[in-house]
Amino acid sequence: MTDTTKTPGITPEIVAEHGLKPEEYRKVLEIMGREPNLVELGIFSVMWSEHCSYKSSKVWLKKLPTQGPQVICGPGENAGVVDIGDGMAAIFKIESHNHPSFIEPYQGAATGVGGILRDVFTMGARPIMNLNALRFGSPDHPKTRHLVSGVVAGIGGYGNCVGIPTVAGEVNFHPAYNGNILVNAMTVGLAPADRIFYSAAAGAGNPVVYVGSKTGRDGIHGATMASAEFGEDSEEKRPTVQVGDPFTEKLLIEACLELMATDAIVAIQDMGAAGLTSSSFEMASKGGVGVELDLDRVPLREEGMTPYEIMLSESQERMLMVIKPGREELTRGIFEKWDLDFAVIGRLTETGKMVLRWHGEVAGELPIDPLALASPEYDRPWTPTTPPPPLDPASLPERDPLEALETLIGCPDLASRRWIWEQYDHLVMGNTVVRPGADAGVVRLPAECGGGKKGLAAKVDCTPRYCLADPVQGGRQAVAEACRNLYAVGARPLAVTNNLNFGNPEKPEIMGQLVGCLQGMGEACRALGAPVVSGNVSLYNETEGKAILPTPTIGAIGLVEDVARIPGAGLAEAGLALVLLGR
Amino acid sequence: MKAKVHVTLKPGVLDPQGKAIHHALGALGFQGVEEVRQGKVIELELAETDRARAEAALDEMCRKLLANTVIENYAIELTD
Amino acid sequence: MKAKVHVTLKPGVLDPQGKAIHHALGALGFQGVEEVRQGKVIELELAETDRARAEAALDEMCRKLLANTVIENYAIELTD
Amino acid sequence: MRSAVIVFPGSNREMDMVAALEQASGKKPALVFHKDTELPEVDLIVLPGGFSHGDYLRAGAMAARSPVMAEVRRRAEKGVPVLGVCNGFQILTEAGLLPGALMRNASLRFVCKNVTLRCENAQTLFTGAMEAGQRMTVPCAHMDGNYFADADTMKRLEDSGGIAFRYVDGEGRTTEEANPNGSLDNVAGVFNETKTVLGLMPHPEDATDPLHGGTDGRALFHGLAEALA
Ligand SMILES: Nc1ncnc2c1ncn2[C@@H]1O[C@H](COP(=O)(O)OP(=O)(O)O)[C@@H](O)[C@H]1O
Repeated sequence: MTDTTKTPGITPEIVAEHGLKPEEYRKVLEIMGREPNLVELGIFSVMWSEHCSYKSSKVWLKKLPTQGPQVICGPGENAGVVDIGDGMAAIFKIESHNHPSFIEPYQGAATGVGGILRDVFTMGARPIMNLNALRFGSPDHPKTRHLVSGVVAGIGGYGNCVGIPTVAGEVNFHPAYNGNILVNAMTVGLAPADRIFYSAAAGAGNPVVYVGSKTGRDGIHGATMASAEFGEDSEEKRPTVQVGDPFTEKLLIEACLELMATDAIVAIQDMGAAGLTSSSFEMASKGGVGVELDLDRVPLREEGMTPYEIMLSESQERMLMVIKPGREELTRGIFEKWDLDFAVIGRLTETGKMVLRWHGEVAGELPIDPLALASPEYDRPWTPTTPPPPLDPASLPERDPLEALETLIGCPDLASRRWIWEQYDHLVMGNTVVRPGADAGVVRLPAECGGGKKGLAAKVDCTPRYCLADPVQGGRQAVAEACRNLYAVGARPLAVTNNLNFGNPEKPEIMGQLVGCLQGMGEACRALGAPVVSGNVSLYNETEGKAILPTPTIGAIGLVEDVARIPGAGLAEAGLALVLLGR
Repeated sequence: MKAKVHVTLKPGVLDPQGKAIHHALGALGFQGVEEVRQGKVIELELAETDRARAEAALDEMCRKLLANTVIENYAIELTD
Repeated sequence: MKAKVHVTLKPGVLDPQGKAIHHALGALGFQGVEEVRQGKVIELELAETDRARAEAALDEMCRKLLANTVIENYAIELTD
Repeated sequence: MRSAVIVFPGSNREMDMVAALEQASGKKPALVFHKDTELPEVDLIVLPGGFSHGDYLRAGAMAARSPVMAEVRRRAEKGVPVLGVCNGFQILTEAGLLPGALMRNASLRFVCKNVTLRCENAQTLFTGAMEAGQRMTVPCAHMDGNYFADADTMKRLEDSGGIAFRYVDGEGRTTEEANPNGSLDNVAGVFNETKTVLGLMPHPEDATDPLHGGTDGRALFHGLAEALA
């Protein structure tokens, strides 16, 4: 072993710094059968972080409805896939970038958009629309203005440059988010239903290929940070922030889609949180194979990087692929045409192990399945929320209805969002039929899908106040509202994705919110025939022990049969009757 | 008093602009360019005539607005 | 050899970024800022070791790419 | 009308442009990659919108120096019409094929919304299907659309019919509110001296289908198709 990996011994402090509990470290020792070196410990730490392992939520996520005749691929892959007819599939997912956006709003939000785009085009889809759900602190909190303008500029800066229309979203303000904003980004893409790409690696001997940008020291340990509660001094820690490069992402989309039109790819996965570690582990684990990586071949941006840094870097705009033997030159040609890095960095094996080589020596050797599958899973204690008794309307003060209406229209949660969506290119690609400002965004599907008549609608929704008061009702309501917004543009809901933003799950009342919201969400999804096909969990959203409002954001998509017949939201002329539906 | 504030990306932070310029110079046939980083200069004209006070004010401007200290370093130069 | 290229807007060319910074400084309570202009610095590392040849190459880079001479001036500084 | 649309790395409205050109001319335009040094024989060359090279350094700066632009320049000099929209306009000014420069929007923000344009010169092959003073509603979507040229250039443009479009309000007035980006004298598009090169910031190609919410952008493409048939 080289000096960089020969550590003087793993102390309890080093274990704690890596966010592993003592009992978790005991499991590490058990799996390894020896003391891990620092590289190996780093790998355990990111693989078992809440962010990558879903250790607190897994038990409950399993109860969500995920099946339906339209579902081609449910949760577990990079994104969910549903059939939209005519041989086409919609691929979509939502993802949070909450903590990075609080630390550096522009880059945090921008790289959030970049990450969710990669999740979708990894599966073979061309992204066709973006959405975003944002929660900020009180409008008069000294930080809010800076955070709002940075986040909005970052989302626009990335999505506009890549050239994907941002067609809908949602923004709320509440003091509970003063120290912990939420930035949830969603992407919807389109692919031929029989050309979906998955992440399970296969074929011992097959080359493992790295493409995209070079690896730098970006966001090392970002994944563990995203799972740790914020302390007052978090601004001082100033972790290495990742900077997004939307131009490279655009090239990466074009190059990947070009390669996907050939038969070269066996498996593909983007390098998201925990970069090379989680992408290679997940691919190998899903395919039941081993992998050997030659870290000397990883394209590096900086000199003097260590195996630890290479494995844990969160540099953006990178992908990992397993390709068929003999397709190396074809692949290289496509990536070089688009001026992107390309390197064969390893190969698959039959050993069930991950072996990392560095300067001719072994820098780390870990069993794949025990590590990936035996990540901790907790059935954490929880206490249900007791909903408050319903308000008696008679107990409310009398108010002049017109005045009340004015107050409502002027309040930050209901005021026009035009100033936000005018900063997003919502028209690029030329297919936007319903722009932001309506109930849901709608884009027209290409002619080969329904002769140019069909459209895809999408919206994100959640009302955290309701979820706080009554998590079960709040969970139901989020799904119902998202679907109502689809109905309002003439779309039939197909499926949903969800982003579970909650506080510290080790507190029973927070865990109770999570459990309640998931129960309500599941019920509503079943009732409306819209299964959950993908999602993301963001826990530990707390500052100084105070949690955000429970915020299970729902992203729903639906099919419009005829885009020419979408009802408008405006009141078209005087004299028409207004009808109130529902109860 | 005139001042210049130089804002540069911290070492190790990705500089997409520098990278693209580097690439474009290569495509234009310029050989031997080894690295390119892009930064900003903000030139200010201040009413303040006391150097120490000007520097203190500029430092505060940098921390509050001119530089994004999460990813950028800044340097202040009084030019007269 | 290291070099810095300073690119500034020509006098008389409106500078939206400088104007916005000026405005924001005022809003943050900074008094006595009379003018603000924003420019770019491009830092390059060159394989060239001869100063005259480096300067000539940089001048060409500026004219061909780094500056838009319709609106910008440039200045070259060799830093070692 | 045979046309070619140039694809730079980072172009993102090339397909919007292809659709509009095909609708007007009945012919599929050729897509030409920026690394190509040869262009097919065409009647019209189009530089589409997007963020070529990420708009890093300056919008359009790097694309203007790409291999294919040498050939575009040769064709333009021979009189082949060239249209640049949004990023295409920025590339044309950076390449010196159009006067002036496009700077950061005065708001420093990206702006995507409908704007109203007024046709300032209907005597060109681009504007043959329009009338002088005609108003059109089309979307814009850009970060660097703030047109600037020095006083002499502005006067020359004004005197020679070099200004193609201006941003106006619903009554046709060049107000500040109607100007989305701070452009000098509300200029939205300009011609070269021979009126064979046109650059404009807004996107007529995204206003050619009733589903876009309006079809005012068709006039440009139909006029071109007729003039170049
Ligand atoms: N962050 C955002 N990005 C893009 N569009 C947004 C954003 N926030 C709100 N919108 C748009 O503004 C409009 C109003 O949003 P919202 O208040 O959620 O609508 P509703 O409550 O009527 O469903 C919608 O068209 C929505 O898509």
